[in-house]
Amino acid sequence: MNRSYAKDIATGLASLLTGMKVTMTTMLTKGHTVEWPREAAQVPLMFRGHIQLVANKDNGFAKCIACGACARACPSNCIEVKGAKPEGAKKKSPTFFMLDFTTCSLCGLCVESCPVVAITFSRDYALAGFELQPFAGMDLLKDVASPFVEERNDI
Amino acid sequence: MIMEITIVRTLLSILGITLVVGLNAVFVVWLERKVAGHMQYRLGPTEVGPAGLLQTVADGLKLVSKQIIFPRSADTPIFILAPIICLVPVFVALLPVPFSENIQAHELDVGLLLVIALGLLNTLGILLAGWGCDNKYALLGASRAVAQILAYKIPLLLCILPIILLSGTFSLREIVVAQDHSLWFALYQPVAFLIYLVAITMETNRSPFDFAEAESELVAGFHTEYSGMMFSLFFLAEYTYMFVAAAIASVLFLGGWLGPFFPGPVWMLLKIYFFLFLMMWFRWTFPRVRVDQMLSFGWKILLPISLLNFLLTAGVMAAL
Amino acid sequence: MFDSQTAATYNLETVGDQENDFILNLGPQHPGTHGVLRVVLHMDGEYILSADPVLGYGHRMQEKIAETLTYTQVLPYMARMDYLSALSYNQAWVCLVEKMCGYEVPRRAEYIRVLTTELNRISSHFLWFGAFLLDLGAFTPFLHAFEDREKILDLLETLTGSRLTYCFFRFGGVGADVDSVFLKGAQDFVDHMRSHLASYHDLVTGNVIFQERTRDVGVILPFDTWGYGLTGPVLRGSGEKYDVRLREPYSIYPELDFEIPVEQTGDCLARYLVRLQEIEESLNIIEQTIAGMPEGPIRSKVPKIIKPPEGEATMSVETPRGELMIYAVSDGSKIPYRVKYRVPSFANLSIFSKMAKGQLLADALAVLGSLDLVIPEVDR
Amino acid sequence: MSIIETALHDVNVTVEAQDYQQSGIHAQAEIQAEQLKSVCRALHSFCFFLETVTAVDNLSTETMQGVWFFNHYRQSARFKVVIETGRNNPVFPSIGAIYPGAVWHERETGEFFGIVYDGSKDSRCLLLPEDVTFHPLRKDFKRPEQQIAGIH
Repeated sequence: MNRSYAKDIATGLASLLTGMKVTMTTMLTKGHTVEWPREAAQVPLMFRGHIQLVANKDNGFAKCIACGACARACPSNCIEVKGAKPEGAKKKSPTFFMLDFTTCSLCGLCVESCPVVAITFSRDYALAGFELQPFAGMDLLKDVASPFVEERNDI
Repeated sequence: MIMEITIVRTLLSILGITLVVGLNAVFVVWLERKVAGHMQYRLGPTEVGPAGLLQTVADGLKLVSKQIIFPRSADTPIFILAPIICLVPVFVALLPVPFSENIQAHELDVGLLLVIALGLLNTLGILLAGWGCDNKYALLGASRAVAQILAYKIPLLLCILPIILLSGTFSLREIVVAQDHSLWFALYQPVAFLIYLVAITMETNRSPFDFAEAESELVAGFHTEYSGMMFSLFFLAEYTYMFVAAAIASVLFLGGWLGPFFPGPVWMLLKIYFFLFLMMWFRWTFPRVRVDQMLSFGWKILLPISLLNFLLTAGVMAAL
Repeated sequence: MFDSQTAATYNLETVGDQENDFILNLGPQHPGTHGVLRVVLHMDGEYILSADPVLGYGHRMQEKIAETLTYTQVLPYMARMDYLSALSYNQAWVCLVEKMCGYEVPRRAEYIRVLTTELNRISSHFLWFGAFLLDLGAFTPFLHAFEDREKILDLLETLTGSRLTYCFFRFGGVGADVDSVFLKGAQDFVDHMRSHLASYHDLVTGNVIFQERTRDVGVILPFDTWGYGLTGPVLRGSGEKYDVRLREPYSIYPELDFEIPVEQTGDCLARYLVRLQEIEESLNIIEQTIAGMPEGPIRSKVPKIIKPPEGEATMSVETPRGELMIYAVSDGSKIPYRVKYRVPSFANLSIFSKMAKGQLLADALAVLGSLDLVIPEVDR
Repeated sequence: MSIIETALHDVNVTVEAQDYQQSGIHAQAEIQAEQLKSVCRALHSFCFFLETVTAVDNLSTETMQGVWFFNHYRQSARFKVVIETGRNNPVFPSIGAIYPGAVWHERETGEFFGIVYDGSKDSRCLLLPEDVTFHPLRKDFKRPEQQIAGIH
């Protein structure tokens, strides 16, 4: 019998066994699966979910001054801000802050551009839904108080 | 009286075989997914039933409830016939398989021959499936399946022959009995055992020889166009076929139901699932062999070695 | 499926008897093409007579989009071309604009850029490794590679906030500073991979089936390389030691000590080996950047509205797939006048029809896998 | 003498050195359309690889610039070749016979700008659908709403 013929078979067989050893070792180690939703997923602090408005610590109102820098910075035009000056206030406040999450690419340019750090990323990662509408029109003012919210509710 | 016993026996056999086929499929698919999962740092199915055991049942129910799509240009009779031709022979092939001294659907003097012959029908089913659905991927898959038959079938037979020489019978039960007072034949015939292992992997279209359905090349190979229940019939046939091949392997080489402490059927099943596990282990470790490489492997390595092994065995037997 | 009448509009070279030709339409939905690539194959049995890639299923007209957005707004779009090496694309764009405007970048920011980009390169190579083995029919290496890739993604997520389409670099710096936890995590990953890469070689590289499937398959001769403009590991597998990090060094690469792995044979195995060695070299680079991470600011002051002076500039970086060159023409306004992306996968794919000729179908898919294509990058 | 000048020694074109630090380009040459093939042949024989083929549409000067980028594997030498022609029905020679990789670049640039690459053996659309009648990267391109709607 040819020497290299037998040798090829032997080395081939050995290489196959080496591979099988790797899979067997893996099988005996513990899996790394996180069984979400039975276990909570670890979300890092920097996690970029959809954006949300930051509330002012003093009065609980949104810090946003409705300058529209975020809307201008957005590459996909998914932010719409309207604001007005409440009576007696120095700064404008948002009356309308709508995010179209369906076109948002989570780039963070709006957060970057905000002059008063009034936008931040949400750490909400379980965002799946059955309908488009809640995502196409995310009313960010819902979570944060605004001097105009009650007024808006009247409409 | 004898007539009635025969009828009862036949009915029991049919029931038993159906149960074996069904439960085996449920268990093996679950096992395969578990093995695959754990070999890949995953968990496999966990949700349905204890440890996900009923996952296959749920999947089966889903498949049954799905619409069967007939391609417009398909050859409908052949399209329908193909999965049936795949499945029925493996049912029949379970007839002569002995699970213990007494548990056997039908004792045949030529049981081994029957199983080997029926094994070829599986390829016919694949060919029909590939041809009937008028899909180019399916046709390629089917032609691959047909092209490889001889490459594994001849070494397979040449591996069985030494066992026939050692035991002197074609009956599966007799072969096990012949191992009762001697060692298991795997120890007499390690080369034949190894080649048989490779050959049944080829025969059952399992990875690394799964070119008939080669996912990354042929989408799903011969069953590309099959959906719903007809797809699951192929699936059922594949896993039952694996079961039969493993059962024959344990009868031929590992002494069938023989073993200490446990009753016969337990040993038999243990051995069968040992083989099935081996085949899963292969599948989840190796890349796929190319068609021509498999052919040259079959003809240039398996065939000469198994032939040599057979001649050697025959020579030694004659000398003794 | 594809009947011969439709195929005729594709102006295929007439091979043999047109009536009886076996035309296989591989893709755009096919597990072996990794994305929406379609290849029209003329076949004789299992042998491929001619292959004609049909592109554009994922085409988004990125170059036109860039002409409608400001320089800052283009940045997030960068990650959407080659989503597996988003940071390389980030780097190309920010470096280009910095070059045009003459912005300074603090050294710490340069180190962070290189550190994260190399991590990204490893994660991209891991995905390629898995996908290539998937093409060869092995599923387990895919998830083994993903297991380690996951560690990188987790690490980068803590820094950048996203897992795949990073938008992390900024003009004149980076978006966030690394902390000691991140650096320790990166060092742990390097140590883990150094020992763990052996299991990749045990599982795949040494495997006789793998060797048989890749050796002498899809050989790219050195003569073809410059005609088709090949770059990256595809080129280095054919023996040419060309790497943008070496030839046109940018950032802090000249100061770092690393090798450019080269293989001579030009087959699928050579490309595979080059990439696996690149993983090791990237680990070296990462370790050096961790050790040499200087203190200091991470962003220099740049104007809010970026208006590069009139003129043109090119910037090329080495992505995991090869040389990415961006050519931008500015007319002095805040919107680019013209942007051209020279993407590596595009050139690397263009040689496929030449390589596939006369191959078995299974080999052609192995070749396709070994080219490491990201189809959205080709289509842009 | 740089490798670019060495390569183009026999071709009658003037190579202007560029500020590499500023632009990333080592040299550029504005040539006539007839010269392109001989330039490419000279570059190919010196193992320059083709980086890309593209174009720049100048609406203000009513010109179309054909741009070819070459680079070298062994040393850093990015070379830009420019040919200028009118905006209406621009035609450039195809270099697909010299650089086979150029065919795809030419197909892409051709469909984006409405440029005809003369002598190309394959001028089908590459990235756009086969039946588009517009050239999106031309500066006078207006988004054809109906056609866009028809595509998807």
